[in-house]
Amino acid sequence: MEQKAIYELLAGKIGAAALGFNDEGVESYAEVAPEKIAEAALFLRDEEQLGFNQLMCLSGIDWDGFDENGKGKSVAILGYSADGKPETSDRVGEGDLGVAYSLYSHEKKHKFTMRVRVSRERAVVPTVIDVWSTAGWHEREAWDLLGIRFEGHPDLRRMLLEEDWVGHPLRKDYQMPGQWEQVPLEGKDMTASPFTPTSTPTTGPTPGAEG
Amino acid sequence: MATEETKMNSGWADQDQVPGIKSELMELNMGPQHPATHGVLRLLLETDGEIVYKVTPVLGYLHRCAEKIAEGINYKQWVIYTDRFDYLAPMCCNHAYVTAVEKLMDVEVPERAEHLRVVAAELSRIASHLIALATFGLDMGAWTPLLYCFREREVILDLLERIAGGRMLYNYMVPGGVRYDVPDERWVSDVLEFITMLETKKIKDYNQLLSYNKIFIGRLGNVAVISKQDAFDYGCTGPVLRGSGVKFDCRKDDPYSVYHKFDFDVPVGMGEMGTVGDCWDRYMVRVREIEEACKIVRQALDSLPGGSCQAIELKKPVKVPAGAAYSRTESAKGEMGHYIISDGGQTPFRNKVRSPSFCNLQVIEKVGVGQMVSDLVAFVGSLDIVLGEIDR
Amino acid sequence: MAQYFADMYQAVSSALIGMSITIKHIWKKPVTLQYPDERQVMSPRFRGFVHNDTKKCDGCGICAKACPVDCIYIETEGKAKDRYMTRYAIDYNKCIWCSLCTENCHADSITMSHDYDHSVYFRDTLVYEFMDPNEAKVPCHRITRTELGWWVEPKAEKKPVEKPAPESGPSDDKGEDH
Amino acid sequence: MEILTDLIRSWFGPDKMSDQAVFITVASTMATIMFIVMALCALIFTWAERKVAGFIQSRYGPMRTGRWHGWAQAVADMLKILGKEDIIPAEANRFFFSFAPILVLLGSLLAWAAIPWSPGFVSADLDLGLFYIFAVSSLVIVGLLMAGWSSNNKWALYGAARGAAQMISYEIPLALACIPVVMYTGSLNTTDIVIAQQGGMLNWFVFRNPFLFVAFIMYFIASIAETNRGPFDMPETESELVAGYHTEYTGMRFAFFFLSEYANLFLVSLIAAMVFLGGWWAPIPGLDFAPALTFIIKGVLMVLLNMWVRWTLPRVRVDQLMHLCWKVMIPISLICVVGAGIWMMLSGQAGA
Repeated sequence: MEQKAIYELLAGKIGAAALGFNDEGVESYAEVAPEKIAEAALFLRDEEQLGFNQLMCLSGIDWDGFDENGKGKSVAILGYSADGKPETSDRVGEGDLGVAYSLYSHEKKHKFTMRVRVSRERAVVPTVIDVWSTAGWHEREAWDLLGIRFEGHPDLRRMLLEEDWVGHPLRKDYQMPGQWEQVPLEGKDMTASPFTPTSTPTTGPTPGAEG
Repeated sequence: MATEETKMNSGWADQDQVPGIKSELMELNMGPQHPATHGVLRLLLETDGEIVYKVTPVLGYLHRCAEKIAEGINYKQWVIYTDRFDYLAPMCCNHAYVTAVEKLMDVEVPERAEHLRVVAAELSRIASHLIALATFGLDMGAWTPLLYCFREREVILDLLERIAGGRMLYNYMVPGGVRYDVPDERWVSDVLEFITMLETKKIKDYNQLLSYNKIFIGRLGNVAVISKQDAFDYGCTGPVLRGSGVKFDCRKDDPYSVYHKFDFDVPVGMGEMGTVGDCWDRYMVRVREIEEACKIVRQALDSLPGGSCQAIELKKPVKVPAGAAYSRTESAKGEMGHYIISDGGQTPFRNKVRSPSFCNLQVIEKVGVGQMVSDLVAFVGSLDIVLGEIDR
Repeated sequence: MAQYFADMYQAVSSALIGMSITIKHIWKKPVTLQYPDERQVMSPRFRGFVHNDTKKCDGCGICAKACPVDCIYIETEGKAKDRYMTRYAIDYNKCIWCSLCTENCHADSITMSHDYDHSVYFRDTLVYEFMDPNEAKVPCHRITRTELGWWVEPKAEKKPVEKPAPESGPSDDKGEDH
Repeated sequence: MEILTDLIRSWFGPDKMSDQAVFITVASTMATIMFIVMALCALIFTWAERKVAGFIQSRYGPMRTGRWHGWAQAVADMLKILGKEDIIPAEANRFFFSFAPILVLLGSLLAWAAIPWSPGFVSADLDLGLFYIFAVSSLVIVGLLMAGWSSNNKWALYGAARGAAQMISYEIPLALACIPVVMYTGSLNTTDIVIAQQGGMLNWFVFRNPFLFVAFIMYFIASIAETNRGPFDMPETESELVAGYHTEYTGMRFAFFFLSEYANLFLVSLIAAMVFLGGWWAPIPGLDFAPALTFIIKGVLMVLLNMWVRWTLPRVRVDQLMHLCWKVMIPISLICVVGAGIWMMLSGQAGA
């Protein structure tokens, strides 16, 4: 079924919560209000014309500093300063967070993408775990790396990082903690090493190999 | 093994059958250093004797936050990181990332580059399935198939080393084509000769040695059955989904690159040695997929067109217009997808990696309950997970 | 009952077939190499340790920019004409063998060698210094190099007027030679 | 035994030493000879196993230690194991932890007493030879459980429980398979069993009648299970229980387990050679010049067969193991006993 038609059906079902449909880019997507996402998901799966029975990918996004022509302050990789301590910056992220759902239907063989935008302070999105169980781990990972809370999720623990890790790494304003459980996290600076190696690598064929 | 029934007849744990004796479940840590967990996976098991009552996987031991690094370096530099996701089939991961970037850019990849990509990806798929066979046999106690499969994989590594330079981590594909052309004219005939040798002699050996061995079938038939509904619900893809009887393959149903030109069929689990969707089906789907991959490689090499193999000059930077797109390809373990949001610059704004083993492993929380410990090992082996792409 | 005997027959026959395959391998010649004595000959494109030939290198720093992990440290002193490169080091703790540096080098000085076994006891020794501190410094600017007789990249002859579509593009490009 | 006692009496003269002293010296020399043979066989088979496994898997196996094909690999292993630090886990039960390996080694060493190497040369010519061997070899089970329980490790406990269940249940088909042979020879004495198989190859018990041939197969399968090897290595599966009951053992104690595994392996193969394959009798009647040598050669061939099976077949699950033993092996060996009895009655050999 054509993307536009799917969006009409969805808008019919959840009314004002369907905020808009944008299809100039390579892939079209629908904006949905956060509070109606669970209902929309259930509808998309159970409606026999749509039948989206596979949630391909649930990606959390931090929209801070995004602008169309690449001038945004999207880069927030803070490395290590010369003395090995992690760099710090006073930049505080202000954009809002978002979740993108990419859906696919095995019978109808069509795809659909849904996006949700949530403010940074109150980053809460209702869970879709009872519609597609695969969302369980995807949502835990989004909470772990981006700090988007999924209300209604049975056990929203951190997925990949340690239970007591502070901060959410994939946020643009994330800064490396100085140390973690008394282990100093610093990049050993190797730029000034006086040592000249005994044998620099040779360029010929593999040394010692014959025939 | 129905879970309720096993709980009933060995229901020692819940109620105290013998008054005065208090019995509780034994908390067991399987991993992260454990020979049967295919990498640094840790399974918290609650068992009563042999029967497992609760499985909670603990992940993150191999987490390198590659998605954060992606936001720091440009598109071409990140290709080498995709090798490190599924390090058993790195070419398939290269292919997934590069297809995703090209979907955003409007670049027309030359035919020759597409053919070389398909050949490299299929060779990598064969190597990955060989390892899946080998480690699965090892989990079941058969030591010898491991060495035979590795002997075949070495030949593939040599072939890929001659064309891409690396043995295991290649950085071979670039958004817009491939970095190197065919090294010398003997390479194509060497690949074809290897393919015929693999198809005619080796697969028959593995089947006789392992697949149709009664002990192997006894260990895998009717064990850890994933129903079709569970497979859809938990987003399983690849051999795990096909093992449960669903005929779905991205290369066929959502064709990308030049797969529409080749004809190959998609093996599906038929439940020959028990119910549909048991460990043996998933294993046998992989064995048959090796033969299909051989067919694709032969067709791709026979119709290798001439011409250049890069659309963009290797020295020039890769700029991607603004936009967001999810694109997926069929990697050895399942559907490998990238959701890339670009803001027009040289570095991606967000690059979410959807890895197949991450979704396939989640089924263990539901299907793993009620199994015996040795069946759990068989189940993890049949899922063929790689921790590199789970923890990213 | 029949299933009972069928299972037994299947078990014995499949075991014997399996054993017939393993016995065949007993008298075949093993395929393994005895590593330190016999070594495998690597293919020409093999990417081993990175090697930079400081005679050709003029300290332009393109390889340092192209490296995803910034493991190439270059230090120069002086301005334009009398700019000299005092230090060129590659840090193999960080290097990920992607050969992006060899691709962008215009002077072909940095190449991937066929070395792969350089195990060391101290991590610091994995930082390879390619310039001996007490030897002459490498001049960077083109004119000073020609004056001092250093190798200079021949000027690319003027490209013909209509730029030929890169039909036979540089398929075997830089990363391929030694 | 008799040759040795006469020898010693002739050296020291009849009046000097009382009978007990002579008996003790003879018994102790025989015991040391048996221990040396066992240690030697353990060394040789460690090396042989790695070589056989190597060539089956199209690789060389050890090539470094010692000049030709790494023959000194087993010696190097022993030195390495002896050199290792001897760790006892914190909450382990110290007494049982250190006593378990001794018991396991004792179990396999005692059974060597009744093995008839050649006509006159057996260290203990017991009338209950075969019965004694099976009785003594079940000591290993106690040692197993002790090791698993006392090393305070969940995985070891798993391994010990599985190991004990497996060895206890597989002793029954092992013994049942030997009963038809005892019916033929009429006595449990090991030397008599071998003497009854005199004459050429056709006179061995294996080829006497089809029931005995099936009993030999049952014996071979049960013997693999008895030594926890091959498709039945459930107690120390690497892929599930890390290393089973001897996970926590290092150094000298682990050497005991290691030694007793190979001693058990050679012991069970020697029993197979003695009971079914005609002991020290050569296949062709004329070649009986070196009885002990032919006996050892048969034992080694059985060991190689055992290794061949181990490196080919996958592992059986615990409940399938029990199913195989109780529902398949025991019924068939009972049928063999009855069948052999009827066969004897029909062919008129009964009443010997």
